[in-house]
Amino acid sequence: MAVIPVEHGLMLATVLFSIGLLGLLVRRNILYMLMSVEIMLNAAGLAFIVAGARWSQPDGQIMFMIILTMAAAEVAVALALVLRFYRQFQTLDTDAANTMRG
Amino acid sequence: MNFVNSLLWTIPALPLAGFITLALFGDRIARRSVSRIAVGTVSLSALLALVFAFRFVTAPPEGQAFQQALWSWIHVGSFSVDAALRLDSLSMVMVLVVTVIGALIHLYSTEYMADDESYTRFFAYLNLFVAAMLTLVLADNLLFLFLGWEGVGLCSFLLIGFWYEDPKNGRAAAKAFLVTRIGDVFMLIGMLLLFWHFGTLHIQTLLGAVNTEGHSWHLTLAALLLLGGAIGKSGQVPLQVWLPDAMAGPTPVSALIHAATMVTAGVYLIARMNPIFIHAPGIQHLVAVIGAVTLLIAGLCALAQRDIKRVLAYSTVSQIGYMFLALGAGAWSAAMFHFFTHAIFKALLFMAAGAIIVALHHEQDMFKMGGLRRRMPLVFWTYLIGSLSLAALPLVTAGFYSKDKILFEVFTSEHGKLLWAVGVAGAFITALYTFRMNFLVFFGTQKSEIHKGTGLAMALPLMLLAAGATVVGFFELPAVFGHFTLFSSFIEHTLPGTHGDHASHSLELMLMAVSTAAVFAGIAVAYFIWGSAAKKSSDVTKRPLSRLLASGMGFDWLYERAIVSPYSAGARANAADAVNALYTALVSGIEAIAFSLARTQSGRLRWYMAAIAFGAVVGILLVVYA
Amino acid sequence: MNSAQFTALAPLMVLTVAPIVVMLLIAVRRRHRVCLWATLGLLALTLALIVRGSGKAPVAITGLLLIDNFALFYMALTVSITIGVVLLGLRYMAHEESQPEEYYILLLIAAGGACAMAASSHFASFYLGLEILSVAQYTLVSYVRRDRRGTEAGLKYVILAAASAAFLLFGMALVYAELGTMQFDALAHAPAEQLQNKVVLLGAAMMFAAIGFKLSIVPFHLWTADVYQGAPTPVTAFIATAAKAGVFAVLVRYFAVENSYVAHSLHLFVAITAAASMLAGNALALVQQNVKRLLAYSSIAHMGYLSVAFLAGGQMANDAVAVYLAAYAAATLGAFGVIIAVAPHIHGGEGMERIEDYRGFFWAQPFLGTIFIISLLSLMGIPLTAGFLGKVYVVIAGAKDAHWIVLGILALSSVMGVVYYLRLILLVVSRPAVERPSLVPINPPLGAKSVLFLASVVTLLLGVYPAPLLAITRAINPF
Amino acid sequence: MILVWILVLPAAGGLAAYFAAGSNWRVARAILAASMAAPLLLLVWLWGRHSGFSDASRGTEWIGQFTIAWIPQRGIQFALAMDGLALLLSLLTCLVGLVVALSLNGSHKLPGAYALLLALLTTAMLGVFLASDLFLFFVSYEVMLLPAYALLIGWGHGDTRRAATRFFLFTQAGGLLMLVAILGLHVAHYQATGVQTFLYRELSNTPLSPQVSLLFLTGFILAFAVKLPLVPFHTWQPDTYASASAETTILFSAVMAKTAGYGLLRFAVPMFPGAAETAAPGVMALGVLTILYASWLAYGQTDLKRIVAYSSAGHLGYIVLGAFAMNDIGTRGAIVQMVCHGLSVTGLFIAVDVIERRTGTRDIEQLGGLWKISPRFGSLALILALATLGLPGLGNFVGEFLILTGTYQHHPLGAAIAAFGAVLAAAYSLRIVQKVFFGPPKEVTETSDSAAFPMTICAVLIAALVWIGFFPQPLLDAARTVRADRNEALVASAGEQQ
Repeated sequence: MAVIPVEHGLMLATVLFSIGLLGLLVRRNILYMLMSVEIMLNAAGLAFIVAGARWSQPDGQIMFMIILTMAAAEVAVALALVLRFYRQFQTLDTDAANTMRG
Repeated sequence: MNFVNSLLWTIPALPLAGFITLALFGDRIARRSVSRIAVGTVSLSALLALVFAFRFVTAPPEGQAFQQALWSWIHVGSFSVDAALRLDSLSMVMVLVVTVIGALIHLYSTEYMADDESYTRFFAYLNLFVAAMLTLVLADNLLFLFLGWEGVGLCSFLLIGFWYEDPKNGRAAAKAFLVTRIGDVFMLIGMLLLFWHFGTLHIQTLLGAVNTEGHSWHLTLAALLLLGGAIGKSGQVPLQVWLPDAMAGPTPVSALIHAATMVTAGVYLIARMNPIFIHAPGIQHLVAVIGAVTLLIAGLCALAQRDIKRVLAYSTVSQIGYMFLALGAGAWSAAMFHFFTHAIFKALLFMAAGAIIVALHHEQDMFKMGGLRRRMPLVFWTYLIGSLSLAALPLVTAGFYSKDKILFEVFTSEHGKLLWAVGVAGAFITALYTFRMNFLVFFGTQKSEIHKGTGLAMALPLMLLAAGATVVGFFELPAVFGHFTLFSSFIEHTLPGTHGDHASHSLELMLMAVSTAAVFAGIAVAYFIWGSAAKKSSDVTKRPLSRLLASGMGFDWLYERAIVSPYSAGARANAADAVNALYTALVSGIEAIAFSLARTQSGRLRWYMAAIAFGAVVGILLVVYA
Repeated sequence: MNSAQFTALAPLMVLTVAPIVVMLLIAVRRRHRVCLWATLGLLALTLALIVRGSGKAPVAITGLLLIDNFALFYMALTVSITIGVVLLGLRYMAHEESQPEEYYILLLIAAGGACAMAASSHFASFYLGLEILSVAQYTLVSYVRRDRRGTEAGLKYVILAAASAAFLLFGMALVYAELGTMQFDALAHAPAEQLQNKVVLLGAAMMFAAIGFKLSIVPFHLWTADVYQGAPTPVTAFIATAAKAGVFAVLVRYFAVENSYVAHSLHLFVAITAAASMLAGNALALVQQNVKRLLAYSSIAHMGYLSVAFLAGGQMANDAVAVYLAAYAAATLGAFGVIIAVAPHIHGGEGMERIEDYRGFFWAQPFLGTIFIISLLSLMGIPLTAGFLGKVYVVIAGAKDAHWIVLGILALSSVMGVVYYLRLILLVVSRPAVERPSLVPINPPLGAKSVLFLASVVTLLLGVYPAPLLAITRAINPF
Repeated sequence: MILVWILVLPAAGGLAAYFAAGSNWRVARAILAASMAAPLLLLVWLWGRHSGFSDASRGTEWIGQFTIAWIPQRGIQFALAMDGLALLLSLLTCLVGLVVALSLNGSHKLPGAYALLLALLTTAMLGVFLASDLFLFFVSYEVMLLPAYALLIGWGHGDTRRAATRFFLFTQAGGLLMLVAILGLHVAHYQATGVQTFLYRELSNTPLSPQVSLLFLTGFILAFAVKLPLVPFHTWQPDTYASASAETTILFSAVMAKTAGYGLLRFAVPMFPGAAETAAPGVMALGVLTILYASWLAYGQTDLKRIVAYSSAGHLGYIVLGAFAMNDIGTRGAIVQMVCHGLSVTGLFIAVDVIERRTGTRDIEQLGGLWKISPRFGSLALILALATLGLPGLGNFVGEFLILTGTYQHHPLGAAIAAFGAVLAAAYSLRIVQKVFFGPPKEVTETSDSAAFPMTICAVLIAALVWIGFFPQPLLDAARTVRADRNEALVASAGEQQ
């Protein structure tokens, strides 16, 4: 099995991270934004796995699992809020959520 | 005997005590007691001064000066100044004039001011003035002298503005104070310079050091600065503008302060500090030039005045110009002699004028007077004696001897010819305006009613001074008339001697003849213009030249435009303080920034995220690449 | 696990069990009072255990947690603040929400997260603590169901916090990839040669950006005002104080190490963000009319001041951060406590949010007004209040390495701070022109009153005689 | 310990007065006055007991000291110390405090709180003068602001808010910069010697690079420039004085402004002698600018209080000159100037208050002819105006003259320009006299010559000024700082090296 160089893995993670970030910046729909965040988190997770692989340690994979768990918790809360947001604002457009400013 | 010497301090202290008594308890003292206290203290001082003068001649003190240290005033490190008195022959002359003429004027005032409601206040100020003036002339160091110097300025301010209800008087008073203060500041700076250069303000030590050091630019600068103080106080060009306005005060004040004593403080200062001027020949020459210019300008201005007191005021300026001329020419004793005679005849003129003014119910316009010769004979004769002395009528008047001494010594000094010519021209003008005044006031037809006669308290000083205006001239006779030098040999204990003594008698006679001719010419011209009744009423003030002269050659106009108006208008315009704008701008700038920052708080999630991304990128760049 | 470790870990364990206990209590019977007392009791127990644990410290528990006096101090601070928030908010929450009981669960979870973070010595424990804190906070922010602003604030917070967590994680991953360990220690003491390819620095910068978000440092601050405004006020008080303490604990311990190459590389970034925070925070507060937003902006400025302390590193940073945080927490609790106390009574429960509402407040509510003024004076940094001491320590820390420009900005931006605090104080003490709703007499519950009183006493005591607290800060020095 | 009593007594008296005021106002005032008089007497006693002043050979020494630890972790001590400078200014503080206490008449709202705040302000100012620990100094300096601000807001008239806020902001801005300088110095000292301290005697020996030294000095100077105030940091002052109540204005102008002069003489110049020499031309230029500009502004005002406010700024400009003259003459001149200005400005503001109470206005355009109505009052006011314009024979002249003399040594041009301030001062002083007292009497609400009590106070102040004018030596002997001599020695040796 050919070893994937660390640099390549990190590069991929970086690209993924950037895609997620870009999605966050350009999307207005709250669901897509949540998805973008997930991509960013997973990019970080990927980076951990790559790093762990480099040092032949399980720590990277453990971190990935922790990330998955916390992301799930986060998404659970976020989706609940999305529901409430939709009920109260009748939209999923985050730009509508600007009642507080200044 | 030492006991008498130790009484030196009482000469200024007596009038001061009078002032304090009147100031603190004035409203509980009867008018009679007020005048007793006021006149009494000054007379006592005069008496003491005479005693000292007598002792000075009979038993000359060590070092030709009485000295007395009073108390230690300011000692800080190397700076050390005591309150101490020193009475030498120069001071002696001043003290005598101040106390004796002061006493006479006090006496005169008891009648002149009799009806004034602020009688006590008047005498309090007058006493304070005498005390301050005596401090000025007796001080043995410059700072103590400055105390008296400012003190007399204060009294001058208070007395010019004595009738404070008329804002005009208040303005005149403030003007006098401010203009002289400009000079005072120069003098103050001069003192600072002298202190740091010589390490002392004690006059004798200082002058000793000056003589040792000789010529240096420090001395030139110091002389210039002291001259600044002197011209302010003595009303010389270009700071002469305050003196004519100072006539707003009661007439005795004009006589005492603005003719006889205070205004000559500048002369005293220069004479006192003579080594500095001697070692700064350029500045000494400047003194002479200022004197010459002043005497000419002031004399011309006097020609066009309508107010009798303003004529006398300009005449005072002009006569002090002679003294400056003399100082500048190195004729120290001549200057002091002219001061001496001038004090007498000018006080006389002012008091006589005061008598007229009172009699005419405070009418001062000469064109509304006339023909008073018969109705007020005493005043007429004394006034005439004073006028003749002022115009320097040969042989019989004091003014002749003093002025002639000045002109002679100016002529014989270096570069003195032109200055002498100016002096002679001045003599002509003096005679002209003096007799213009006499003809207008005493001759012709009477135009105003006389309300009040002249009482004893006013008449007595007039007569005494009239006598003086004739007699004192003989204290000092020129070489051609016997060379009697009582005054100059007395004063030359202190002041350097003159240089013109060995000039030929024929030159002296010739010069005398020229100036005599000028005087007579002046009187004659005055007679032709104002002597005949027909022309007397013609008012010349309408012509442009007359207007220029009447307004004092436009100095007031110039200062008003160039300094006073910009200053006060600027201050009023800037009352809200332009610096505030700086902070207002700062505040609005910050607020503008704050509001634009507040706009970044748009409430939009994507924008917030963008900011975070931006921050992260910047952070990464800073951390990784910086 | 030996007994020393157990003793040291006991507070955290109690804090972890506490939410479950309360949850079970609610399951048995939904009673506000019972939950309240249970929460207070558990928090008090935690505090007691923290004090007891200080005898056994320092104890390392696996590679993840390091419980020493330093960690215990920040845990104690967090728990004390939580107790304060509970007591201050009880009437408010009961008034705002028909079912306030779960609020206590969430608070306990958040406190637990913050404490875990304070004790963390490993990326994993730090991340876990941070996320536990954050997730609880999202919920707390939008706890009041009918409140649209709460929803909006919660939603923003969740997205941004998650994204910043992604930054944190990615940074951690990069560091791990390079150093091969996730111990903070290894990062803090990474030698310069290990940083040749800059990946570690890149990771550290990303981590710092994420932490900056948590601390609301400019330019990661934009969420702050919206969340402070939208959240229920007791929650705001919690976010403003307790949530910052844990983060600062990690920062001081691992990023303020003297002679650390990583910390050194961060200096410029920290200095610039600190200056920006001080200026922008104060400027924003200057033109703000809403009290909660105003305090939010002012907290941004305060975080900027704290970052200056951070620049010094070493014991000075430790002292300065501990003193400043304690002072800031006391004053902020006092200020928010007053806002919380009046809310259920005014405007039908909406509270007083505009600063204009506070006109004449002092004369109507002398007690609350006094507390308010003392708190604001402390935030302003007036001598003889805790805030001044904090500022002194911060400046001393900044002076250590001659950061004169930053200190100059600190001084001048503080003047901007004076403007708005003073404006507020002036309103509070001025005589009201007309009768206003804020003038009805308000009598907060005894618990809230005593918390407010205590906050003010602490504020003044720290200002007048701070020697005891300073002795503690010396004792907790981790370096 | 006696210093602690001096410091605490006014505050304690204020507190007692606060509680007494509820039942009996007269008792409260008596308590307050006693609490000011007691430290005053203590100070006089200390002065009399201390023989070192007139003995030049003994040099300067501390009259009293008191030290206990305050915040030991940073070497902060509650340290008080008194030398001649501190003694004189404390004396001035208590005297002015007493005047203020006596002139209270209970007509203010909340008289108890008013008295308490005045007392607290007094104590804070005494703290400034007595502190020998820089931290304590700074705390006192800043704490002054609180009662001052409360007095402005609660008892001022007109646009108090704006004025008070400006006052607070300006002072805070300067103060914070000074705080940075103090703490920076503390840290530098710690780094150099390993000793943590705020005692300024220790700190003044800190080795510093010229740049850092100049930086710290700038911090100090800015703080004092605001408080004094110097142009262009003066804009808070006229508004503040104009809107404050009479008693507050007196305390502000007579004493609080002096804290800045004190700071310059005590800390700024002696602690950074080298930097002070570098900064001297610039700072003195500001001083001269202040003298001239403030006097000019005073001439354009119509509100009496604003005139006096600007005049006050103009006179305090001299203090900067004295402080930076870097010689004994200048330093002591500045001290005398502070004392005399304190006395004369107290009198002036009392006079302004009397005028305002009796005529209902402070606008000089509406006033006139008061001399006619009350010649005694007119005389007193006239003398105060003369003191302002620096007439010899009154104390202010001694101060100003010595300052100019001291300044002339190294900066002749500066001294010469500053001397012309005397002309400008005369211009506005005489303008007041002319507009208010001279001229025909105008309508006034009350015409009786009844302001006996304030006039008595003015008379006492004038007597003191005259006494100082003629016999300033005791004051001059006392007007020495423990630092002043060292400083002069330093400058002298620097001069020799050149």
